[in-house]
Amino acid sequence: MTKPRQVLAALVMLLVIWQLLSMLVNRDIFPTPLVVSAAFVRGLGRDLPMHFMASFWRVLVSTLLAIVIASPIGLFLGQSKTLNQFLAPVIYLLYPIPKVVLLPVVLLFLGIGDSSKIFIIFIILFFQILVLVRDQATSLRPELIQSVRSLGAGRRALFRFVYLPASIPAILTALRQSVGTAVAVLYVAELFATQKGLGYYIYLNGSTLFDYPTMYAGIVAMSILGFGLYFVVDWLEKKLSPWQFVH
Amino acid sequence: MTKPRQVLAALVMLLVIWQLLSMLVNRDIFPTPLVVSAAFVRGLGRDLPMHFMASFWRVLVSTLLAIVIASPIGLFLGQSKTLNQFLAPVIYLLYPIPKVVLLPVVLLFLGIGDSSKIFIIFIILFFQILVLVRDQATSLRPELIQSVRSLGAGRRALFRFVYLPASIPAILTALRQSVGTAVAVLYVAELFATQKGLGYYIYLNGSTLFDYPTMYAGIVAMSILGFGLYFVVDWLEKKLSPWQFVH
Amino acid sequence: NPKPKETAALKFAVLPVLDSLPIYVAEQEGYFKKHNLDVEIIPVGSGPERDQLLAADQVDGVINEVLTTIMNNRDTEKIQIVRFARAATKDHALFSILASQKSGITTVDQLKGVEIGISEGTVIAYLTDRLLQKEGFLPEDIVTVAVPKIPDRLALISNGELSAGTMPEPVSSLLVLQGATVVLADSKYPELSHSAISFRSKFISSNPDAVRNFLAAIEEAVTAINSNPSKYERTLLDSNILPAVLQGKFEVPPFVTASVPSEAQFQDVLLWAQEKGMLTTDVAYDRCVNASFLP
Amino acid sequence: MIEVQNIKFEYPNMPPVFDQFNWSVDRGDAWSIIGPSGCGKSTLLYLLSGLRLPSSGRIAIDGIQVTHPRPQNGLIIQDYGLLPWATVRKNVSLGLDIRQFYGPDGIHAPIENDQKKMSIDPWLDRLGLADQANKFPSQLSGGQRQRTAIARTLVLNPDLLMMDEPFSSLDAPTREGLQQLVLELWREQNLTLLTVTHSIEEAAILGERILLLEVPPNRDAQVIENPDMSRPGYRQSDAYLQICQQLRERMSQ
Amino acid sequence: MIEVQNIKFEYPNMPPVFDQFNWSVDRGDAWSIIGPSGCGKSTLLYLLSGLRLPSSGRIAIDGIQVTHPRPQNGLIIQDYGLLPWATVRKNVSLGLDIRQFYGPDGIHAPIENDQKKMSIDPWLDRLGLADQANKFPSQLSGGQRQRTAIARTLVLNPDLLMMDEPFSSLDAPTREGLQQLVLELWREQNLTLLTVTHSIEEAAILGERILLLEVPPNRDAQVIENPDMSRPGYRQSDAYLQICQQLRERMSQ
Ligand SMILES: Nc1ncnc2c1ncn2[C@@H]1O[C@H](COP(=O)(O)OP(=O)(O)OP(=O)(O)O)[C@@H](O)[C@H]1O
Ligand SMILES: Nc1ncnc2c1ncn2[C@@H]1O[C@H](COP(=O)(O)OP(=O)(O)OP(=O)(O)O)[C@@H](O)[C@H]1O
Ligand SMILES: [Mg+2]
Ligand SMILES: [Mg+2]
Repeated sequence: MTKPRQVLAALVMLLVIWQLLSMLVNRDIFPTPLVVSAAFVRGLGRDLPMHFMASFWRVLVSTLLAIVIASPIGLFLGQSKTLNQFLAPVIYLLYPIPKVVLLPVVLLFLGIGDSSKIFIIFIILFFQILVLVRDQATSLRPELIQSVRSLGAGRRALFRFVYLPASIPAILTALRQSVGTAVAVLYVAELFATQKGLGYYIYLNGSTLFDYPTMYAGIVAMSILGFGLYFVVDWLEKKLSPWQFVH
Repeated sequence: MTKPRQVLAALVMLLVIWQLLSMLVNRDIFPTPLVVSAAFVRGLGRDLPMHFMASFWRVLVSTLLAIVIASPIGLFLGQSKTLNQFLAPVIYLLYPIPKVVLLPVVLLFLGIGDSSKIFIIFIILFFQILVLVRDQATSLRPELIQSVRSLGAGRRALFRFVYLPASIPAILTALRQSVGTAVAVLYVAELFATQKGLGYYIYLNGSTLFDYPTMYAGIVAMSILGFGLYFVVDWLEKKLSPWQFVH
Repeated sequence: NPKPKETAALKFAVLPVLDSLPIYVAEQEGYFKKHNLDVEIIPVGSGPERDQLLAADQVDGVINEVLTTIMNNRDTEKIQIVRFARAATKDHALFSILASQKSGITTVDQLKGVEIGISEGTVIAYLTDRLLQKEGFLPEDIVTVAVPKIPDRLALISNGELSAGTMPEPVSSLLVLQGATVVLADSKYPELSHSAISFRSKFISSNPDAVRNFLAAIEEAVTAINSNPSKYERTLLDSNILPAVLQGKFEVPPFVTASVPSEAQFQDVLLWAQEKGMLTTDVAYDRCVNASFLP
Repeated sequence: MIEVQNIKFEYPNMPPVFDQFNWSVDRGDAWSIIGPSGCGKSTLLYLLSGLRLPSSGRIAIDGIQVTHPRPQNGLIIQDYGLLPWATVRKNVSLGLDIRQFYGPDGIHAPIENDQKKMSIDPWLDRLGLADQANKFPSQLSGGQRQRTAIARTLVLNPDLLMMDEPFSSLDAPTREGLQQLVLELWREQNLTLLTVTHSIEEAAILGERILLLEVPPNRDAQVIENPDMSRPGYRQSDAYLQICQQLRERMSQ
Repeated sequence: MIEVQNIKFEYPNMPPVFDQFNWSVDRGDAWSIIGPSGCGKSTLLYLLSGLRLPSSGRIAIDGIQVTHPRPQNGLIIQDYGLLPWATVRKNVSLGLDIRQFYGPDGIHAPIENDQKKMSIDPWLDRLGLADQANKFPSQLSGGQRQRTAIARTLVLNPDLLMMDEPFSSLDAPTREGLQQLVLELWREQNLTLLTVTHSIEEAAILGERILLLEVPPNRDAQVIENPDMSRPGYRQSDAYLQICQQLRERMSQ
C-alpha cells in the first residue's frame, strides 16, 4: 500500500523536523541528522550490521512465537464465553506486571543466552496480542457464525473456517503493533549478558561512552529494522486478506 | 462480564501456580505468595497506598491523554487513504524507537516533574493505539459508509456518525492494552527524580534494599491497579457499546 | 548575628549507594542551611539515569567516578570533579570480586578464564581488570560478561549461573551473607578505587560560592560521620540505602576527607579506557578535576 | 431532472456494466427499473447518487453534474446499510442528525429535538416499527430491517427517491400498503421516483415508465411505457395484466 | 420427521414469539411458511436447525431431540451469512470443506479434491455463478449473493431443506427456474422442504401445506392444505388462483 514516493516524502519531512528540533535544542544529546548520518555510515563500516542482525533475529523469533502462541489462545477465549470469563481476570492480573522485573527469575530457568532475551520480548508481546485478538474474535457477527454452524460446523470447524480467517486482520494489526513494540523493547532485553544487538549498542554508546551521534545511529538502525518488518506485514496483508482490498 | 466468582477462581489458580513455582525455584528472589502477602499487608500500613496513588494518577492521565489524542488521529488515517499513505511510513519509522532513550530530550522540554513521566508513558501508548484504531477504521464495511454518505453525510459527519462509533470497540481494546502497558511501563518511567510510585517502590526494594517480599508486594499492587482499571474499561464497554451484548 | 547572605539553590542527584551518605547527613544536620545552601536532593535509580538528568541540565551536581567524568568530557568540558565522594581503604572495600557458592572458587587464581559478571565500560569493569592484573593475570585470563543491572547480577551469582561477579558494597556484604566468597577486594589496592562529587562546569562558573559552600558542608558531614559512624546507620536505613537484612551487621565505613583524585589515579583510568577502545583522544586532568573548591 | 449521457462504468478488472449508456428522467416521473440479477440495477442507482462515478460520460441532476451525494436524494440500498450500533430510532433519525450536526449552513436549518421527534415518530408508526424503536438492527427480523431503511429515507422528505428492491422482504399486505404510501407521496409531493424491483407486478404498479436492463454491457435504454399506471383501479385493470405479460415475455427472452 | 411439541421461545426481555406451539412435518413433505413481517418465521427455522433452543418444550427430528445443527440439514438464512473473506467458489465449497476437515468420522467420508470440484462446478453453472466464481461477496450483486447461498446449501445434498426467503432478490425468470429446480429435487430425492416466503404465489407453488404464522405469540399452527400443488400445470390451474386468493384474504385479516 505504501509507495516509494510517500516513503521518501515522509522521510524528508521527518528529517526536516528532526533538524529543526535539534537546532532548537542545540545540545550534543540531540545531534542533527547530518551528524548522525555520518556516524551511521561509519557504523555501517564497522559493527552496526552485526548488531542489526542480532536484533533482527531476536525480534523475528520472539514476534513469531508470540503471534503463533497468543493468537490461537486469543481466538479460543473470544470463542468461548466461559473460558474467557475465567481467564480474563488472569490476563488482567498478569498484563500490568512489568516483565523486566521478573528477569532474574527468567534467568534462573533460561540462563543468560538468547532464549531469555527472546522470552522477555515474547512475554511482553504475548499479552498485547492476546487482548487484541480476543476482543476481535468476541465481536464477530453472529449471523456468520450461525450460518456456518448450520452447515454442520462444530467447534473445531468454526475455529478453522470462521474465527481464524475473521481474525486475520486483527492478527495483522497485532503483528504491526508487535513489530514496533518488540524493537522498542530490545532496549531493555538486550542489556544483559550480550555484546550484540541494537539495544546493547544504544545503551553502550549512550550510557557508557556518551557518544550520542553513534547512539542515534543505533536508534536509526532500530527505526529501519522496524520499518522493514512493517513492509513484510503490509505484504502479508495483501496475501492473506485480499478481500479487504477489492471494494 | 467478569463476575466475582470467576475472579476468585482465577485468583486462587494464580496463587497456587505461584506457590508451586516459587517452591520449585526455592530462592529468595521469588518468594511465596504467603510471604508476599505479609509484606503487602505491612506495606499497606506504611507507604504502599501513597505509591499506589501516585502511580494511579500517572497511569490515568497518560492513558486518557493517549486515547484522546491517538484515537482521532487513527480514525482520520483510517478514513483517508492519502493521509495514511503519507503518514504510515512516519508511524512505522517512529514506533520502533525505544522512547526511554529520548528521555534527556524530553527532560529538556518538560523538566523532571510528573509531566515528563506522564509524557513517556503517553508516547509509548500513543503508537500502539494509533495503529490499532487506524487498522480498525480501515476495515470498515463499505456498505455502511455508502449508505450514510447517501444520507448527505460529508467527511465530518461520516467521522462523527460512522467512523467514531464503529471504532468504539477498537478504542476499548486499545484502552485495555494501554492500561496493561501503562502500568508495566511505570517501571521505566518512575526511575528518575521521584520517590513516589510503584515503579520506584519496586526498583528500590528490588535493586537497592533487596527486600524481595516487599518488591513483590509492589508488583501485586501494580497487578491490582491494572486489574481495577480493566473493570472500569469493561464497565465502559457496557455503557458505550450495548449493541455488542444483545445477540 | 551577621545578616545571612543570599541562599543559593542547587539540585544534587544521589544514587542509592553508600557514597551518598554525607549528602544526607549534611541535609539532616542542617549543614547545607548553615552554609546558605538550598539543596534539592534528586534520587535516581542508577548511573545511566543520573547521566541522562545531567545531560538535560536537570541537576547541578552528582556522585560519579573518574571514568564517567572522562567520558562526559571527551569532547568538551561538561563536568568537573571537585572532591572524592568515597575512597577505598585498607580496611574498607568499595568493590569486591565475589565467587558464587556453587562455583567452589575461593582463590584468585581460580578466576583465570572464569566468566565474571560486570557492568561494561564502568568503574566496575575498570576495577575488575586492574585488580586482576595486579594479581598477575594476563589480558586473556580475564573473561567478563556484561550484566549491567545489579539485581540481575546478584540473582545470577547466587544461583550459580554466573561463577563470579564484581559487586559494590553493600551488595557484596549481602552476597556474603548468602554464602558467596569474596575472592578479591579493592581494599587490597585502595588507590584504584574511589568515587567522586562532580558539578556541571557551567554551574561551577556561575555559582563558585555555592560549590565551595557545598564542599564545606560535606566536610562537616564527613567529620560528623567519621567521629561517630554508628550514629548514622539510622540515616542509611532512612534514606533507603542499606538493606534491612544488613541492619546491625553493617559497619559504616570512614569517609575520605577533603581531597581529589590524583593525576596518577586519573591517568590510569584514562589509559584503561584507551586500552578498551572507549576513547582515542587524550583528556586532560585539568579538564576533569578541579581541586580549587576544597575547604 | 436526471440526464445520463454516454456513461461508461466498469468495476476494476471487469467488463463494463454500462457502455455509452444514455437515459433521462423528468421531474415528477415514476420509473421502475427491472432486469435479470447482476445486470447493473444497483450500480445505476449508485451512479445516480454519486456514490460511484462513471469512468466516462456525464450524469447531471437538475443540470448539476453528480460528483457526490446530493442532500435532497433519498436512497434505499439493497442491503439497507443500517448502523449496527444504533437503535431503530437512532437509525431512522440519522439523516436528521447529520443535518443538525452540520448546523445552519444556508441549506439546512438546524433541527430542534422536538421537531425531530415529531418527524420521526409518525414514520415509525406508519411502518409498524413503534414497538421495535429501541432494538438494535441485529435484533430485528429481515422485514423490520427493511422497513427501518425505508423510514430512514422517507423521514428526510427527499425530492428524488431511489429504492433498491425496497419491499422484497415484506409480506403481501405490508408490501401493498407501502406501495400505496409511496404512490401517495409521489402524487402529493411531486416526487421523482425510481424503483428497482424484481417483481414484475411491482414494476407495473410503481412505474409510469419501465427501464429494462439486460445482461451487461448495457448500451441502449429499453423503455416500456405504462401510462395507465396512475389511473384509479389500475391493479384490477386489463392494462396492468397486459404490461405484466409484456414484461414477462421480454424478460424471458 | 419433525415434531414440535409445546415449545415456548422468547428473545431476552421480549414477549414470547412461540408459546405452547405444536406442529409436525412428515418426511417428504413440502411446506411453505408465510406470515407478516416479524411474526417468527426465521425464528422457527433457527429453532428447527438447532441454532436457537426453545426455553421449554421439545423439537425432535427423526425422533432425536434437536440440540445442535444436524449435518443433513440444509439451511439458507435470510441474510445469507456468506463469509466475506472467501470467494464465491470457496463459499460454495464451505460445507464440503467442513466435512473434509472433520475427516473420516464414521458419518462423512473424506472428500477428494476432484470430487469436490465435480460437485461444485455444476452447481455454480446451474445458478449462473460460473463467471463470478472468483469474486468476493462484497463484489457481488444482491441476487448473486443469494444464489451463492443457495448453491452452498444445495451442494451438500441435504435431506431436509429449509429456505428463508430464498428467491426474494431474484428476477422472475430466475426465480421460476429455481422454484422448478427445488421442486425437482424434492420429487426426485424425497427431500423434506420448508420454504419461508413473503410471496403468496411462491407459497402456493412450493407448499403442499402452508403454515400461516401470525403476530406473536404464535400458539396454534394454522395450516392450509394445498394438495393440488404437485399436479402438472398447477401454475395455470384454478386451484392455484383459489389458494392464492384464500391466502391473501387470511393474511389481510
Ligand atoms: N436477536 C433478537 N433479539 C430480540 N428480538 C428479536 C431478535 N431476533 C428477532 N427478534 C424479534 O422476534 C420477532 C420475530 O423475528 P423473526 O426474525 O423470526 O421474524 P420473521 O417472521 O422472520 O420476519 P421477517 O419476515 O420480517 O423476516 C420479531 O419481532 C423480531 O423483532
Ligand atoms: N464491487 C464490485 N466489484 C466487482 N464487480 C461488482 C461489484 N459490485 C457489483 N459487481 C458486478 O457488477 C454487476 C452488476 O451488479 P449490480 O449490483 O448492479 O447488479 P443488480 O442489477 O443490482 O443485481 P441484483 O438484482 O442481483 O441485485 C454484477 O455482475 C456484479 O457481479
Ligand atoms: Mg442489486
Ligand atoms: Mg425473517
